[in-house]
Amino acid sequence: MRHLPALIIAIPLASAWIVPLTSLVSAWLARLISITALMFTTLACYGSLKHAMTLPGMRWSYTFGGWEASSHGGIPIGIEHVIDPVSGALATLVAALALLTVLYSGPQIPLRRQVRSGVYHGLLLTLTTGLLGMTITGDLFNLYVFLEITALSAYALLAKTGNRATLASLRYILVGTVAATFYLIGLGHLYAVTGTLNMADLSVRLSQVQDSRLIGFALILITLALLTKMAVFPFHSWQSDVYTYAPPMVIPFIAGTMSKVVAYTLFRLFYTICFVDGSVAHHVARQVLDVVGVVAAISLVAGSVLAIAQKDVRRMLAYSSTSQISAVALGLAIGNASALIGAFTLAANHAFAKACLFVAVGNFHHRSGAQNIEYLDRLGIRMPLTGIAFTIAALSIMGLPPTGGFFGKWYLLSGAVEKRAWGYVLAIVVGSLLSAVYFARVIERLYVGSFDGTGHSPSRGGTPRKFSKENLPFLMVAPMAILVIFTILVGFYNYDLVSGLLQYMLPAGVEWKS
Amino acid sequence: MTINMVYGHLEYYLVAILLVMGLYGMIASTNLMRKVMAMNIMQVAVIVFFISLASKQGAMAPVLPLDENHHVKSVLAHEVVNPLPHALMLTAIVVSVATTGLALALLIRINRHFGSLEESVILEKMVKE
Amino acid sequence: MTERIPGVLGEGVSTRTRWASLVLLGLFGALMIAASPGLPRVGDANSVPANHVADYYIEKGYEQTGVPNIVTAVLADYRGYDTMGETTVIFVAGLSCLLILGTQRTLRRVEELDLDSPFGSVVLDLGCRLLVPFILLFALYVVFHGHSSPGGGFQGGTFLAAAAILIRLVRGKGESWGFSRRQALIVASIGGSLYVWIGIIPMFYGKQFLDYSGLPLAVTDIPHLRAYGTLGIELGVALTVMGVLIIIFDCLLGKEE
Amino acid sequence: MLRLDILFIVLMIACAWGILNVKSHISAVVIFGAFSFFSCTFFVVTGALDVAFTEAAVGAVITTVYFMLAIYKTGENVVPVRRKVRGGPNP
Repeated sequence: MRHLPALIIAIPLASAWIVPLTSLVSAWLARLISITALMFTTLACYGSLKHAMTLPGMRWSYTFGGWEASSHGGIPIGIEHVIDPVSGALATLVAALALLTVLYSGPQIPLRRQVRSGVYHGLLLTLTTGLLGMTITGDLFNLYVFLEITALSAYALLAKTGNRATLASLRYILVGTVAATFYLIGLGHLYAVTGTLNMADLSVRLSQVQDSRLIGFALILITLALLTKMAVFPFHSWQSDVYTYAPPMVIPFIAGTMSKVVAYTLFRLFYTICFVDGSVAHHVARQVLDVVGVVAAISLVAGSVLAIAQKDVRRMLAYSSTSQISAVALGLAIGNASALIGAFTLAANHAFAKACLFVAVGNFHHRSGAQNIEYLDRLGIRMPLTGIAFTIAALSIMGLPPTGGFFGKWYLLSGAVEKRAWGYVLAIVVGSLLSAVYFARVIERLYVGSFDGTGHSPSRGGTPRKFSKENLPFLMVAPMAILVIFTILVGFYNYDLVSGLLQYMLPAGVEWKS
Repeated sequence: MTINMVYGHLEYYLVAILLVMGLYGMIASTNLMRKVMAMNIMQVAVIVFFISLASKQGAMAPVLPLDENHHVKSVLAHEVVNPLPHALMLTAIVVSVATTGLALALLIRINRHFGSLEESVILEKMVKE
Repeated sequence: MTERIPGVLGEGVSTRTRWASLVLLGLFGALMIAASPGLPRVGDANSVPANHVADYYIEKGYEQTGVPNIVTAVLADYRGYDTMGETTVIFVAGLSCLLILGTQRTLRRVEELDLDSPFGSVVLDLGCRLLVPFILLFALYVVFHGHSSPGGGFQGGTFLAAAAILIRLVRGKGESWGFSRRQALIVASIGGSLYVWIGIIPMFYGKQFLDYSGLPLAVTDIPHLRAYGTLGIELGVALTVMGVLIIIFDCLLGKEE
Repeated sequence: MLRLDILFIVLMIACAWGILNVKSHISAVVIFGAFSFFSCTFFVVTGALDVAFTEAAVGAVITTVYFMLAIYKTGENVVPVRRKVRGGPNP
């Protein structure tokens, strides 16, 4: 019980090391180990969240190696894990989605290619480890290490399908490495003026630093790096190719969780490290955050506009992701209670809904070979379950009540209105309307279809195969159903979510009155 | 900025130049292999930055010496260079070799499919497909 | 359509984008130089980073961890969790190469490297025979003596891999020296598992994760115990690095499937 | 007063310029080895022995070998003249 925060990392990591090994013996065993490990990881995340909520201050710190790391007057010589309501909830979400992904990829990874399947599962486990570590670590350099674990696993998994995917993945490597390097330089500057890497200690010591130019430079670099990893508009160009050519079984997980974890890092960088009242760092960080707000507002609209122009469903979803994660970033930038709660709700909703959309698209593709929107003709009628799942998730991203997306956007809007930032209000409204446009186009295709079906040259999108029944493996439908249910639950139990969890996530100094 | 100031921060300026060269190489070279090399230059620049940060004038390397009875001597903090950035940069070096290995594997795969690493050639092939 | 960003799959790089990128990068460099007066002077012994955490490591490092090489103490003990992540990064790189450049046949059969004309000649062959034992010996020395001199798991593992790579380069096809990719994968996995389990075992004895003083060894002196723990993880790291570097080498040189 | 560390960084910059501008890939890799070597000597001068050791083993040996292998496998050595990087940041 005492060791739950360490087990969050130790379980998936220990199994990641042995899964490729066991796959030399039996691929079946390897899959069993991964599923079991992720199940226990999810439980550990949930358990530590529950326990952290009962602690005073709702902050559970776990130090590694018995070296003190927290900042209560001492010197942070070690590394710590910090479980608070945000990180605990996000970790639970990541672990749960990873579990669903392993289940979902089951029917699509042929067991007879046993080593390949073992390597795949090992990489999936390290990817999960990296994301979990980024979420709960309390040390900036440790965060870099986990960032690299995540990134390297993602590069490899995304290149799995070969050919164009490798090219997209290479671009991702180049862009991602520049981002990681920027992060490291920014971190170096912060270290140079504070002498510490522990976040809590850094917050204390940074508030005494007077050099605004240096802090500004460091913050700009780290923010640039994080925005690139989140694929916000001017830095988004790696994402679309990667999502389009990636193997369909990992893309729901990566699209659903990676940008949220990075967004949470951005949140911590500003709200728990820099925002100490009256310090120079606070002032500088506020200015940087205002710029982030403007960029996010532009990106919110631009992502939607780019999404409308796409023919390939997955590319459209990639641009939609850019738009949605910008909404989250915008919420962080506005920074009052409603906007932050809106950002958290949107992030949770987007994690479930976007994962669900990619699963649904993967299922369409699995059954019919279709990827372009124009080949989706009437698939919703022939594959009713997948069609319904796609529709509900799409409605949720568009922000129609009673889904979680609606409440998220509502909170976000009221936050912007409270702040009297009318430009942001406009951006949110326009972005939502545009998202309705591009999703409506797909949904129309799914259910009404174009009746001629001529005029398309059969290209790489693939001509649809003939079939009449849905007839998908159970393991490909069940994760989709679970994701849809969660998407709906985020909407229905929104009030409980806010009063039971989200309001504790707010940083000190931001009060929530309902 | 006095001369003294510049002299004390010269390493950082040179690191900035090295970093910009790496970034420029990544953007401007049209060959994917060369881009990966430029990426390595950039990563080494960061390592040089951290190591400059850790150095101390006239201090010894962070390996504690033995006295005549073969016991480890205890030292004062200012006599030894800062070991923390060294430990961090060991990690960064390993990360950079891992990234390079992965990138080269991708390059070979790309070369198998497209037959070249020149961007213009690859682009032509992609349009033809 | 593929979206284009300058230089990464643009249609060549036009002069204009080249100048634009130069201007942007120049701005970046100028910003970095403008921010640099706030950094401590190079070689300043009284700078902020030298006097907060680092001085603690230098003054207390040996008596707490029993390791005279302070970098090793920081790397493997105080920040051992980071190093675990770093070992994972290396392992991920090895797995990635396996995933990207084919796995199935190569892990089943005897190695088939695509090195038709190795650099081998009689002189090289003799030189290689002469060198390899010393490289291996030196590698082991580096691993086990990393406590009190520069060196440690990473460097030692790299030398172990370098010995194998040297043999492959000189003797070429088929001479994988009884160390195939499959065995390399096994060695790498064992090394990493060793690391993780050295971390996990202390939890059964009421200590934190990676707290080497909780290892069930017959040593009562805590710094000594920690030094043994450090040695154990260095060994794990060396095995992993060796295995993975060989895997990457073989994957890069492997036959097309 | 000659400061060795500055000298080595300047040499590194020269090598970096070479890597980006030289025509053949193999020459670039050889210069890359020299670049790694100079970074090693820089680390030694500043007292970072462990880092220098690692960089020598990993950067100068393993990375260089990997690059050589990649060039061997892709069979791409000489970069066509037109694609030479012009107007590089000349230190």
